[in-house]
Amino acid sequence: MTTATLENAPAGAPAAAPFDARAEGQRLFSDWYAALADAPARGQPVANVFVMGNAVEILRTFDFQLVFPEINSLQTGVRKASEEYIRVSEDYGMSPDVCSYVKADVGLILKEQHHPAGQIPKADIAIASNMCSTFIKWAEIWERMLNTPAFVLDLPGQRGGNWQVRPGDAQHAADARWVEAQFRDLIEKCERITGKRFDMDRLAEVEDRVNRMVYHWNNVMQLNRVCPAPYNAMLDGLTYIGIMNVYRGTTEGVEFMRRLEDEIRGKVARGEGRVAQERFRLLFSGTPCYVSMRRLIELFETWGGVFAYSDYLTFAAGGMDAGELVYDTSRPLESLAEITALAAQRGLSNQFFAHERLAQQVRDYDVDGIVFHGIKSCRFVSSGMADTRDYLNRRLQVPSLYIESDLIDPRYWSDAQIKNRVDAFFESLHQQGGGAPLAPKTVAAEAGRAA
Amino acid sequence: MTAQIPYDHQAELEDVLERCNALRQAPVPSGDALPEGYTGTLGHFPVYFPEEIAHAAGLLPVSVLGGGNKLEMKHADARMGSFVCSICRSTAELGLNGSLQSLSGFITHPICDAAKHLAGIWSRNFPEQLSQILYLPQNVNTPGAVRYVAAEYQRLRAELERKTGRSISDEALRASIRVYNENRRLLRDLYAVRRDEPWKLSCTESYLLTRARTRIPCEEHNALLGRALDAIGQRRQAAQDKPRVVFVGGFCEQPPLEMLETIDGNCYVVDDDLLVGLRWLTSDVPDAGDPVWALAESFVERSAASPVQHDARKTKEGYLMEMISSSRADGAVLTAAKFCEPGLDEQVAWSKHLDQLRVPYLVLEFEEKMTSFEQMGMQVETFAESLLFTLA
Amino acid sequence: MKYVAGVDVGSTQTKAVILDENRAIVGRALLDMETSMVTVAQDAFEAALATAGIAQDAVQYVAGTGYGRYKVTFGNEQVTEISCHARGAVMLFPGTRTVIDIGGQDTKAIRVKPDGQVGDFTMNDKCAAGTGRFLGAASYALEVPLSELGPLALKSQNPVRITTTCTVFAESEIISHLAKGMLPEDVLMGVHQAITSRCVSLARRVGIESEVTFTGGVSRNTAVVQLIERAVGMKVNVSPDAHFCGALGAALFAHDRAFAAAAPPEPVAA
Amino acid sequence: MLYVAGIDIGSTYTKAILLNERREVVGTAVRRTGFKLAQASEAAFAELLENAGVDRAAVSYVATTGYGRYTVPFRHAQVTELTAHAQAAVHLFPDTRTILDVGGQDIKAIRIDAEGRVKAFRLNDKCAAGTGAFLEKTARYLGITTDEIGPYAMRSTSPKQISSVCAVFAESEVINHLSNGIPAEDIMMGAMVALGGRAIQLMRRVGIEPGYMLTGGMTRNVAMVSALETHLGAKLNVAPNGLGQLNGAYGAAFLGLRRVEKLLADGQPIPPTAAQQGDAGKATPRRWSAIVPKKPSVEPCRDTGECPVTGKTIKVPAAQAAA
Ligand SMILES: Nc1ncnc2c1ncn2[C@@H]1O[C@H](COP(=O)(O)OP(=O)(O)O)[C@@H](O)[C@H]1O
Ligand SMILES: Nc1ncnc2c1ncn2[C@@H]1O[C@H](COP(=O)(O)OP(=O)(O)O)[C@@H](O)[C@H]1O
Ligand code: SF4
Ligand code: SF4
Ligand code: SF4
Repeated sequence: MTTATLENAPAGAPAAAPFDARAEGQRLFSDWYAALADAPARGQPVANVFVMGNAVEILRTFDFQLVFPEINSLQTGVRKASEEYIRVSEDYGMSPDVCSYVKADVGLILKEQHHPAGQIPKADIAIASNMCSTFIKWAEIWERMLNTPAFVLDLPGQRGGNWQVRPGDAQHAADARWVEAQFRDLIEKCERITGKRFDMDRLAEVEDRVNRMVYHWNNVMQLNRVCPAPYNAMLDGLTYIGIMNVYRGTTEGVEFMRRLEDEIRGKVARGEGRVAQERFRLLFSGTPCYVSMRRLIELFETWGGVFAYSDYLTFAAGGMDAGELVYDTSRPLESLAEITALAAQRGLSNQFFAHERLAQQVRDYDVDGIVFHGIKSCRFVSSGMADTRDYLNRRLQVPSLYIESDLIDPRYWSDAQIKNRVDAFFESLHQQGGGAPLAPKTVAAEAGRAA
Repeated sequence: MTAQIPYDHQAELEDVLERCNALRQAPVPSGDALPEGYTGTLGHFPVYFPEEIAHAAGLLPVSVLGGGNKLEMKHADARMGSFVCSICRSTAELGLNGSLQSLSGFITHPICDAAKHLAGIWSRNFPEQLSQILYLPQNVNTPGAVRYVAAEYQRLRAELERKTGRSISDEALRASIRVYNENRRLLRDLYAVRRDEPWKLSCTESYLLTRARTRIPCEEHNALLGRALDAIGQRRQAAQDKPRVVFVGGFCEQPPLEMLETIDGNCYVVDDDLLVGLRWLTSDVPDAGDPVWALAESFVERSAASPVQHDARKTKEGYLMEMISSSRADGAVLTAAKFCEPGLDEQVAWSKHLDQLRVPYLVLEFEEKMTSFEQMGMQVETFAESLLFTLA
Repeated sequence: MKYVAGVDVGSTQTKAVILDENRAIVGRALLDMETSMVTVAQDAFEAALATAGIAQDAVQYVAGTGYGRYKVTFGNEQVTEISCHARGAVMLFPGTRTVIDIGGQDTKAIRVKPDGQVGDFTMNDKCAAGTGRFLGAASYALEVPLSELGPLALKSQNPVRITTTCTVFAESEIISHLAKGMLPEDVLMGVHQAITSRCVSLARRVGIESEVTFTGGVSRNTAVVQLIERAVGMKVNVSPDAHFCGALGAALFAHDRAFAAAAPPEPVAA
Repeated sequence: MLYVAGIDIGSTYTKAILLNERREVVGTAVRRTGFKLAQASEAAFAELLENAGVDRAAVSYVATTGYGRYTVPFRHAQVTELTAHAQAAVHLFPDTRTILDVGGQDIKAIRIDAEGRVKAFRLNDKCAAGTGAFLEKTARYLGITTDEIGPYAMRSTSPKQISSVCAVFAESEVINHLSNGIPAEDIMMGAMVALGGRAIQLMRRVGIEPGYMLTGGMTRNVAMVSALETHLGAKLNVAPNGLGQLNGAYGAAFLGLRRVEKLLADGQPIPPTAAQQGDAGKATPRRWSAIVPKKPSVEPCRDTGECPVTGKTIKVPAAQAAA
């Protein structure tokens, strides 16, 4: 697979105006929610998509207004309203044992789509990939409760351990052909819904913008290999990934990511870290607990612990973790299928065969420990976690901590218990030779180069 | 030299059932205990697996149906969170305690995330086994699905050929298809008895008969089923005053036998989705032409439904209503395994639909490892009372 | 002579230990929970001082641990029970590589590295099943004092299988087994098996390596000790001071602070 | 005079009630169930007869319900407690559509139709958090008796939230609150608010319909009734004259009485009790779940010609036996 080479963005150019990624991110988010609420008035078609394995590029060419139900659900958590939505759906009959994102969304439907961030429009189509099996069950709920037609995008994942699919090999080609067949089917459906003809050139344009975003994104990720880490992957990183998802393939998205990279380069150059005194670099594995994320980060940062990286930043963006995933804009649809198939392999193997990837990330980000955050309601992320941890424990000398809570269900957050575990973890890290040295590590020199 | 044994249908049936019940509890055969002509066993996880391909490769397809409620969990609790369904955990336990070490391979398919993780656990802990996810598609509605499934089967065929060092001819595959077609017919007959004369065959008995296929060659199972059906046909049992119900939700994790017995004690279960994967293809697979294509096409075009398969042509409420009406049931027992995400989501949809149509139903949650059935018995009894209660 | 103290405010019992400069235990005390945690910690501390026969101001440093460690208002520092149990167990049995601690409300398993540091740990979650409280429920239902539970259970020939894991319902399951005519020792053994299998599976999460040291109040129960030995297939260390292990560990940390030159690692503010 | 008894053998209390042919309550008895279920029912029955001043031989029919319903040898029939509650409910309050039964070890929410048929029901999880046991534990800790719980908690002015989901952990939360100087009545009321919330949630799960009734031991707890009504935002009917806890027994007795009336009308004799019947007529089917294969299964030597005695498992499938 030949890929178009991206012209190198000017690296390290000092940012003109200071860029506040958090504020800018929040602004973009409220713009997006405002756009959602008006979509029906504008007569714009609406599509529900998930963060993993979507066909955002195609939908954008048809000018769909995108709704990310997962983000709606997590936002109920961030806004401390999730308990109410979850309760409504449990009263309706949803089991306490299912994904709390789904429950919050069922609550949203029962509350007639009134979301704390604004009115959520009903979708004209939903794209559910099989990456998380819950997506499909979720889309079936919309089929029943809202009459939203579901398009299930079947993305074959990794078939087994040590099964490396390389771009262009026979298996990849076969999978890409199947994905392409489904994209063509989807395009037909979109044409029917919107009454518009599919425009290949627009697809190429969207793809070009995605390419640029991914380029900056990869650099941003790399830059956190520096010590002290310029940002906390599980706090600041959550804003970044939100933009990556919601503004994927838009000019605003490209601009955000470009400025973000500049901003972080500046921080690195100035030696600014997320915490005043970085003592421990950590890797976070799992999904965040959005209701209590600040509290969790606080528990770690008081000990000088910062999350240098999190695998959440990889899989929650559909597996876009490698520089080679660049769309060939000269053959947009084929390339989209090829890369979607590959990204699905990566995104899925990321979870089901997580051990090798984690071992690599431990080395890349030079971390002192791994924090596994098991989540009762998200089996996609958490089912194999204990086994992965056991495997890594036996093979690597990396200390790790296992804590459990929920994505957005505050009832599963037990402050005293989590604090107890976090404290004990740091006590043991201290015993094992104290914190990391405060001088910048050598990785600083390499950061940002590998892309 | 055949000794003249007088035929006693009840004894015959007992005999068959005893064997089935023993098979239910039997370990995976290996070494000398392997049936003739087989070089090994291939484990597969529910729901569906194209057993014909393994059968033709000389590998005995054994369905790994969890550990039941007698298995002591020693290792799995440490490897899987407490929120994972029991069948996944007990399957991991069977792997880790060595019960499945003789398998040549273990194949799962993307029915749910917990099952997909099983493949990761397998590859980390048993690298010597062929541990694979068979990526059966969740989208069978896009043209090209059959081609994709056929490619996936072809890949599996090649993997098995490599593993056994022996090639699988088209002819062998067609022969396997014929054996399984016979099995499909016998199982359909079995379910016809349940529907038409439920007093002759309880749900528990039918479950045992069906489940026997997971440890013996299909030919042998055909013989067993044949004997059983003959004997059942001669059973003379009076119909009791019990409501007719269908049982759904047992598609993956196995309900404990005690649970089925409890329900049998109060109701006639006239149809169910137990072991639906073993009965997945609803009619004969063509035994002419390309056999892999025939299997793939049957998967896409002639298959049963379950909560773990998305097919725009089969709505979930639709197939439940179809079950209820074709079996003339008075109500439904809607179950789900604890922590089974697909099952629990489906249960809500089912119950809402039945509410609308005013079909009585009972919601039960089960776990393969449960050992106490008092509360469940009380619920089933109440349900039966409410269906029957014509005030004295 | 100068002294240090460790106070372990548990969920059911509060333990205090006093060490001298040479890390020898000179005083100990064990008190049941009273309604006010603050005074129970103080009371236990004073009781320990009394057994040691020393005055409060001879104690240089006090470390608090346990569920109510932040209530040890007179303490100089708080350390989690995990670190303390590991530390105490290593002192009692230097070869310790795995610590199993069963207390009134929580169960912990700790893997200790060869150098005595905590390698990994795990605790029970949000459910009291499989803790000392489970035995407490049995003791209440059978009207057998805690200290006699173990010996009675060991008489069992035919243990009953206890299916309820809920600590509160265990009581009624026990009663219903008795009602069916089961022998108390058989029911009791079932209870002990249930609790052991839960905590051994918890311990397997960190990987059980020899030597195993069993600490916490339940280590005083001989039946649990035997069952754990059977389940892990090796001898398990139990010290007469095992119940005080957390307090002992805390005292050892206090000793570090009071007598070692190394600066205490303290959490830094963000 | 014709007398019919209903006995409800619950996990915590055994309740008995005696009705006469005019459907009037002539006596009741409530006692702790304790260890032996059969003895509990015997004792409760004896107490009932004494309270009512009725001779044992005068009682024509005994219907049992509750968790120990099969353990009563002198019963004529048994029904589940759900059916019993539903029957009693429509008899006492014909408008009842949703019943909440809060007992010692479980909570049940029952939706019924106008004839008292059970349409749907839900039970709480097998976890003590959210049952009467939870309150009793809290009360035991605070040193108050079960009877005092209600009046005691009514004194509360600002209930303290209890957030633990586990009954055992809730206890330590209680200790914690106490040590922080929170008044005991506020803690007790907080526990009820927590429990009430769970109970009402269970009611919503069965598809709540107006016409509410509360039954079970919790009807004796005034504070709990008020907490539940606050959560529900509506009134809960409770059987009059302290019959709330006896509701199940009442339902059983009521069904028994109807049965007797029908038998008499049809000129049929009263059937024998369970003990008189013995095990006759109970041809229980084989419980395959309890059957463990004794030895490695060997196919019998039919017309395959192979002998199982050699120990080698037969490999050729047994051919179909000739009929
Ligand atoms: N003499 C004894 N014999 C057996 N078990 C005991 C004895 N004393 C206490 N226990 C058990 O120890 C538990 C308390 O252990 P402990 O470690 O003090 O817990 P915590 O630190 O949570 O208070 C009690 O629940 C009880 O089961
Ligand atoms: N006098 C009382 N005041 C307050 N609560 C009571 C009283 N008597 C019983 N209860 C409550 O009722 C519960 C028992 O209810 P009951 O319906 O008899 O239970 P079960 O049927 O499960 O045996 C007890 O756990 C207790 O909390
Ligand atoms: S299970 Fe996990 S990945 Fe799937 S929808 Fe829920 S939160 Fe997302
Ligand atoms: S029981 Fe449900 S959750 Fe478990 S493996 Fe089967 S489908 Fe998945
Ligand atoms: S099951 Fe029992 S011990 Fe466990 S959380 Fe519930 S009340 Fe607590």
